[in-house]
Amino acid sequence: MIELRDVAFAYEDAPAFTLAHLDLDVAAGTIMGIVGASGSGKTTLAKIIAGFIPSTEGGTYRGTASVAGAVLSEGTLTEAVDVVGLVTQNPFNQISGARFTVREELAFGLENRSVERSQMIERVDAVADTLGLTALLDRSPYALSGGQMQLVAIASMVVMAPPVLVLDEPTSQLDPAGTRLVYDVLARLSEGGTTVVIIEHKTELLHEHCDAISVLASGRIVSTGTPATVFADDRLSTWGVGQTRITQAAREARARGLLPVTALLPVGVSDGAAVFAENGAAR
Amino acid sequence: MNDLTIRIDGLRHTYESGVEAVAGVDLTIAPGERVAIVGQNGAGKTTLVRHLNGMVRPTEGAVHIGDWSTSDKSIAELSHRVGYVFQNPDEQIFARTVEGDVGFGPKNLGFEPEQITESVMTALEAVGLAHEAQVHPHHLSLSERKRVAIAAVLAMRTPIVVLDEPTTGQDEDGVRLIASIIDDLTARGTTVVAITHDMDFCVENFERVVVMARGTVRADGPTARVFADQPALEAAAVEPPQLARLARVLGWSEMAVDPSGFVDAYERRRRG
Amino acid sequence: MTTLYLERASAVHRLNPVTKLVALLAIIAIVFAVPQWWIPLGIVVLVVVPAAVLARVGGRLLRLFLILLLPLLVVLFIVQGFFFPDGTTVLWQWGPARLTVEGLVFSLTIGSRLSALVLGSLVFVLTTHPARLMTALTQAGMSSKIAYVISASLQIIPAFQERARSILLAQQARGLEIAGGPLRRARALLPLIAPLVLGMITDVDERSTAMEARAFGATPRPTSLTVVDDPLSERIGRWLLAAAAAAVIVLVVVGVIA
Amino acid sequence: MSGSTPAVDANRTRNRIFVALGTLVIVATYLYLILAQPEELAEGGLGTSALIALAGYLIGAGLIAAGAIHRLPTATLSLIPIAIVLNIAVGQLTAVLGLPLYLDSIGTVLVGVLAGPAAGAVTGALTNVIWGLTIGPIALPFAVTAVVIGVLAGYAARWGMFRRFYLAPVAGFVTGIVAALVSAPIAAFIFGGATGAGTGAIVAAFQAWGNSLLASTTLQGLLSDPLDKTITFTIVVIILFALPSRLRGRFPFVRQYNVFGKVAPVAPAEPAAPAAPAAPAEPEAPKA
Repeated sequence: MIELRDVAFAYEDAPAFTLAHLDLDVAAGTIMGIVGASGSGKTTLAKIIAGFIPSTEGGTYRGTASVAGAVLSEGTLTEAVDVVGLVTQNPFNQISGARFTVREELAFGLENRSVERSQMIERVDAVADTLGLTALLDRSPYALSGGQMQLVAIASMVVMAPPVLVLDEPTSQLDPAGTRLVYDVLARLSEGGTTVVIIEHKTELLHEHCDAISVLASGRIVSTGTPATVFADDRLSTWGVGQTRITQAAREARARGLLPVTALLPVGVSDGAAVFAENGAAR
Repeated sequence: MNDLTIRIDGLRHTYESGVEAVAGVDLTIAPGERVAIVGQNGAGKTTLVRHLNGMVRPTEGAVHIGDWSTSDKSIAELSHRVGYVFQNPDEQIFARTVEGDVGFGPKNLGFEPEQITESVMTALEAVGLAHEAQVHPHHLSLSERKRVAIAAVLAMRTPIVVLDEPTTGQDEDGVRLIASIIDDLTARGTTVVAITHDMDFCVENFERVVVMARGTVRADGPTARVFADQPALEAAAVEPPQLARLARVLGWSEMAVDPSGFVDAYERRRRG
Repeated sequence: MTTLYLERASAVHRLNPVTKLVALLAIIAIVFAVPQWWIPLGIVVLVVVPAAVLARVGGRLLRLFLILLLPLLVVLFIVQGFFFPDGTTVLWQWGPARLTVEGLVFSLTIGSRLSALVLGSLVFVLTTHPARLMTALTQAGMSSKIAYVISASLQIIPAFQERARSILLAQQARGLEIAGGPLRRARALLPLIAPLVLGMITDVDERSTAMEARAFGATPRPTSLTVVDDPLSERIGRWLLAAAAAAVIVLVVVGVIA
Repeated sequence: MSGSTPAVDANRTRNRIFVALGTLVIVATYLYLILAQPEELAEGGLGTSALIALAGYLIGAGLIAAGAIHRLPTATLSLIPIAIVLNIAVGQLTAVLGLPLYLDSIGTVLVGVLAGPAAGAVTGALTNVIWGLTIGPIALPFAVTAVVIGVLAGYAARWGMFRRFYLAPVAGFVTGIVAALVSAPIAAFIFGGATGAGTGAIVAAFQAWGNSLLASTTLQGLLSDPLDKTITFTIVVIILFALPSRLRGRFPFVRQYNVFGKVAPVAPAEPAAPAAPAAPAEPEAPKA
């Protein structure tokens, strides 16, 4: 679905390339997690996949990024936006301000795509329902808390039902309950065929929900694979990516001879429980 | 060690909108203690800690910082005793250089010029930005600007430091750096109060945890004990740290604070 | 929301905003075309005030009149009543101040026109929710870009105030003393304004990305979730109002009304 | 900036005509009012000058704003609301503090300098609309002045007046003179010289010295506007010089006309050849 081939980008007047020699493949209908230290180029990558670079950003761009077979840099931004939805970092900046209620805010993108009114009402109600926003529909979007705004920002993109959805740290302002809600929605979208790319620091959640993980370090993809392999990689810390506490514990247990070296390092609670229980931790 | 005890007595705060954000809190924090405050969005955490330097005033009850009541001191006066790091660094950064911005607080507190230079450089070294002292703060990334904001408070050398969500937006190295800053503060005898959603960070860096829900304290005590109190955590919708959840699934009664502690417990169990 | 709009259930509120706007423009055109001072005053008394009462915003209109308009009218009568350059019929004189008949008539003309202009606009603003106004104007063909700028400005005001408050707190927490003499307060200005402007400009990039991600400006003819009713009677009414205003102007220009 | 709006180009000619026509209407209105006015006033009434001042200026400002807004990319559009709020916030603060200035066009000038005359014009016009919706419609007739200030700020930036710290106040002074001339007929024929207590007193004094109404409001404007705009432009140049250069450079207008002086372009170092593909450290395993 998403194909990046030898992509490189340097911002105007920047002394170095932010991204270089970048290859990335995301299969249709899967959830891909992108991890990496701050400054590794994650946000730039998100903008390339969504078609905003090079079209709205001056600088040096090379390589080809294609989504659903179309090369983004050859089409207009409008064409790209029809295929890829982008949720940016700060929820406050994603409220358009063009509309006075959450309901209209959610419909804003649909209006710009000339969707028929009856269909709009239906889609707005549905997305509000899945993200638990129904009670807020008649409130002003600016009267919401940071967490609620973040849910509205995500909903305003989900309602447009793009075939590809890119989210840049979508849960930074959410508490655990809100975060779970977002991941549930993403899982459901992916079941329905949407391709999801998510940039996130929360290793445990990515492990639980993603089909694949790519690690970005200094503007390059240094590792791609299933969450279980990537998050158990020895080099994770050198890339500035956090291991879960369970992985750390298992690693230590292994070093102390308490777990067999052949056992795969666990990342989350359920695989952790399986590994430790199998080796005699129960009771 | 400083000698300023934080005393919160029967505190209530109702906003003009009618929302009662803090609904009766009693809390004493001893000098040099490090306390994490956790809870869902909207539990009243920020409103509570904003009382500590007078940004929010009690509707009912009182907050004392040592012998001062926060009700009759200005925020600027209280800033001699309480430093406060905001969630959003862009709400305070204004100077054209990182150094100038970090020096703003010490200057306001009346430090001598050489004292300012010294405390600014020490603070910048602590947050790993000494080499960026002459850079425009807006040429830095958001996570670096957040560290500038932390340095700006460190440079004030207040006996009490409040941190509102210090780890959001920080990567692995950033979180580790913040943990080491908290260690330095404790070594200096500073009282540290932090709000956090990151339970792993909380459990590894704070000896005491206060769990809040709906403006009240639902649990308060040593970290390991609080995170073993399943009913209180559930009532406050707080998700325990990962190792605590694992221990629970495995049916353990005790709780390990960090991976080594967990492996120790695992070893004991394996031996029988 | 920080506009003057007052939520009420009234026939004036229910009118299509475009109709109210056309009526307002017609009134303004008429009062500024006719030379007689009593015509604008008549329109205020017979049209504007009754509309305000009907819309149940009369009390607020009175208050705004006292705050906004009355001081201007007082200044107007002093300046032009006593210092009108072309005044010849002097009623009373004291030093350079000469109360003249011409000056009074001039003040009355300007004052009554100004009253019609300001009070008419106020009734329009008091009874028209900006969201509904923007929807109706976009429906009538106004660029959605103009609608965006107006709506966003109105909504950013509270967010801006909120941010200004946070910045004030953040700098006070760093020991900034804001009480005191004017010099001290002037010095406090930079740490307060700089983060405000800087932050807002930094946000622009992400804000426009978010707008374009939702296809803003992709089509000149977007649809609308909300629709403002525009019955035939109002459409006819608008044409009649426009025709009436045009007729009055023509009559003034050809000299029938003088 | 973005290639997302092909529909705009189709209306390019129409927009140009709007702007040109708007400018023409404003200039014609001003000239007519200066040349034709005195004799009419002598007849004792106001004649049609008030209607012409109001209609000519409003239609002119509206045409320019409508023609200009279509040329603006989304990035500029999302800057304008912030500038409008800045205008209103500082303007109100100045009024509350009772300073003898307006300082209500800081945002308009800021946008003009960063994004050009068209953006400045739109900011100015819509500021007065917002002002009307929030504080009261008194300022609405002065929309044309705000448009002129925004346009002139844009051209001042284009002609290099913001490359040196000391040139900006000069540009502000000149802008103030033009603003005073343009707004004088509104102050005279619509407000009768009574736009405020302080300004009213000054107008009265000029009239007592034997000046006509229009001459008096013009002189009053020349007393306050150039000073006000000099200060405004100075504040704006201080703000802009405090901005990091990278942020200023984000605006295409700034780059195109070297608004803040020439910046040597930097070419990024070529990226090195890709490292050998990293082999997975752990055996492949199904997702937990």
